[in-house]
Parts: sequence; C-alpha cells; structure tokens
Amino acid sequence: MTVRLRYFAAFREICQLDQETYCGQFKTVADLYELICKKYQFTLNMQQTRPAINDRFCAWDNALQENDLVVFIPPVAGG
Amino acid sequence: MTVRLRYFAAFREICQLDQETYCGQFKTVADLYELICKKYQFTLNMQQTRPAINDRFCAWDNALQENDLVVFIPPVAGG
Amino acid sequence: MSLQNEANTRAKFMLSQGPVHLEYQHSCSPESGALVSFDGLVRNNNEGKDVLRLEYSAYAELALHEGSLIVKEAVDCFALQAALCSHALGVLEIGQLAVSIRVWASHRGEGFEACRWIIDQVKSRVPIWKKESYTDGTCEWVLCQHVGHHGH
Amino acid sequence: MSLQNEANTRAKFMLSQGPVHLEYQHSCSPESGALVSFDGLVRNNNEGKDVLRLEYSAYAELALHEGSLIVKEAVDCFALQAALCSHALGVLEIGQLAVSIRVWASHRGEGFEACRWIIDQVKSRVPIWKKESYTDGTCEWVLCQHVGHHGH
Repeated sequence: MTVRLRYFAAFREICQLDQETYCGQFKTVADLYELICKKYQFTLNMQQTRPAINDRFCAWDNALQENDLVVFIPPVAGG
Repeated sequence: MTVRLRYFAAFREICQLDQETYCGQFKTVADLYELICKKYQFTLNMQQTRPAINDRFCAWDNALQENDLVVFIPPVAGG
Repeated sequence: MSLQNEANTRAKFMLSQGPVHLEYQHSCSPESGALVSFDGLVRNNNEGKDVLRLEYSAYAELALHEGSLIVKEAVDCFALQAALCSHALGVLEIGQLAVSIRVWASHRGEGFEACRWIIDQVKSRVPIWKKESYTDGTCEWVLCQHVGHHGH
Repeated sequence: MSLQNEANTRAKFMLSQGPVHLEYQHSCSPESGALVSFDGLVRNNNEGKDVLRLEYSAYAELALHEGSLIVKEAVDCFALQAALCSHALGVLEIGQLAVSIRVWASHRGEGFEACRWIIDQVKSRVPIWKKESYTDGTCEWVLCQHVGHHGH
C-alpha cells in the first residue's frame, strides 16, 4: 500500500523531509509508525506520539487506505 | 465631643446630607453609630456596616477624638 | 523615593471618572510569561431585573487606599511582575467598562489566581457602591436594600 | 448558513503569522458581565535556561480544526457569549505575544474557568510546536528531547 506522510518539528529535523510518499507492507497506523521509526531512527514511542489520518487525530489501530495522508505528531508545546 | 461625618450611597440618600458636624455624648464609633441610626432611622446593623475614622477602616470599639472624620460604610458593591 | 516610585508602578489602583479606559499594553517585564486580564462590563440584567444603566459612587480617599493595598498584596503574595486595577465612577451604560484588572506573572497559574483574587477583594473591601436603574423606572443601591432580611 | 456564521463568530480559533495582534474590543453582548483574557508572552527563561527567542511551527490544517473544537466546546460547556483564541507562528522575540484568548461570560466565575480551560486544552491538544533558542547558542524542540526518559 502507498500512503503520503508529512513531518513536523523534531521529526522533520530528524528525517530532513517535509513530506514523502511511502510504499510498504502495513495495515494500521501503528504498523506504519514501527516501519518509519526504524527507517529514520525516531526514538519517541507510541505513548509520546499521536497519529493523524487526513488532517484528523485517529487511533493507533486505525486501518490505513491507499493514498491516506498520515502525520505522526510529537509532543505538542503551544501556548 | 464634636466629630465630622460624611455619608455615602444609601445613607446619603436617607439623610439627604453629604456631610455634617455632629456634637453629642459618645466614646466609641459604635456609640456614635447608635445615635446616628436613631437620628436618621438607618436600618443597617453593625454586621452590615463598616466604620472608618480619618479615611481608614477601624474597629467598632475604636475610641473617637475631637474633630475626627467618621464614615459609616454600607455594604459595598464595586466590580 | 525611587523605590517608592517603582513600587507604585508595579502595583497601581485608580479611579476613573466615567467608563474605564486602561491602555492595552501587553508587555511588562522580560520575566513575564502570562498577562491575565479581567474586564467587568455593565450587564443588561441582574438578579432577574432588566437593568437600564448604573451609577458608581465611591468614598474616594478610602477606596484609593484600600485598592492600593489590594494590588500591592497581590504583587507580593503571587510573586507578580505587576498588577493594575482601575474602577469606573459615575453613570455607565450597558456594555461599558466598570472595572479593569491586568496582572503580569511568570506563569499562568499565579496569573489566573491573582487576577481572580483581586476582583474578589475589590468587590468585598473597596468602598464603592452601585445604584442600578431598571427599565421599569425604579432604582436601588445594590446590596443596601433589605439587607436586614438576608444579609450580604 | 446564517447559523453556521453566527457560531463561527461566537467561537473562533486563528493562527497568526508572527506575534498575535488580537483587536482589543471589550464589548460583545449586553448579557456579558465579564471579559477574561489570557495573553501568553515569550519569557526570557524556561526550565533554568536563558531564552533568546523562539519559533512556533504548526500542522495548520489539524491545529485549526482542533483549536476550533476547543473554543466551541468552551462556549457550550461554560455558557459563554463568545470565545476567541489566536496563536502565533514563526519567530518570536522576548516579550512578544504567543497566544491570546478572550472569553465573554455573564459572570466572572465561568469566565475565569473557561479562559483557563481553553489555554490548558490548547497547550495539550493543538499540534503546535515550540523551538527555543538559548543565549548559549543551542536550541531545541521543547518536550521532544529525551522524552523517552521522563514522558511528557
């Protein structure tokens, strides 16, 4: 399956990418995060990160669909 | 003893006076309040009113001195 | 003299003839992370009655003294960089500003607590009175009527 | 359509390029008795480090969605007349405005609670990140470093 990924803040600095298209073997957002963490050596675990699909927060066990836009959100610090 | 009195808000409307000089037999602010309440038929009791001498809050049992400026303060409602 | 001036700048209580116009300056000190503000507006109803306008009256000498004590206590107790309060006197129409409070703190927790504390203290300690005029043509000094029956 | 517009006016979340400049309009509705405001300022220190400046970055699409949910929830839960929030993006210097919140309520109790609730929610839910630059030449994404050791 192929999905689109966008990166922000600490993740963007680590992988040096704003966005990319990713193709691989995964079903849920959690599966995808595991693959991406390995690829870029992200050290934040799933308790520290929140996933979003198509500009909305989602659960880690949400299934992904072809061409979904996925964002992994490191700890926020607004205000 | 003679003291000066100023009146505000509800008290001013009842006695129709901004200020007056009052001469009588009293020792404490409480004594004076009793006399003034009788004179103008004020209905607020000492729990509902606070006394001030010379522009500072004081206790009801404070002794008065010749020419003191006394104000009886009805329940405040700023804000 | 210089210290006195500084303290007065950091903690200030004012009375305003007519609606309050406190300049909106957000910055205060490089240590301030939070500015918390309270503005009290004249509402069109109170205790079930339709309010037309109101009038504030003060015992100015004591009000300024007591109000200054309150903002100075707040600066000390909540470790604020600064606290300002201005209260209106005279006739106010619906929607106009009756009181404005500005509090600068390092963190938002103290800022919210201090701002809330100041307005509560002003309402309970400062000799200012409010006369409400209602749409039915009547008027009264708030809290001064029938207090013999239900206290205040 | 008209109802939707009204709801958007009563509860609005915005992102600002550069420091926040929220117009200071005190009046809102004749039923409002309290306007409570919070302004978050860039402080010259954080967690013991001397801050030189900072930079906010956002996932704008989701930040606007989540921020709008927060102000709408606040209007409903605290029975507010209106709630506004604007958050800065980009580089900010010491003393500049990072976030402004304005809440109009009938009474001050709900106003203070709602304003505090909104800033707490914004800080925990809205995808905005802060990169602090320190006077020693280093910089870091706040909360994103070493979180494996002590959580967030």
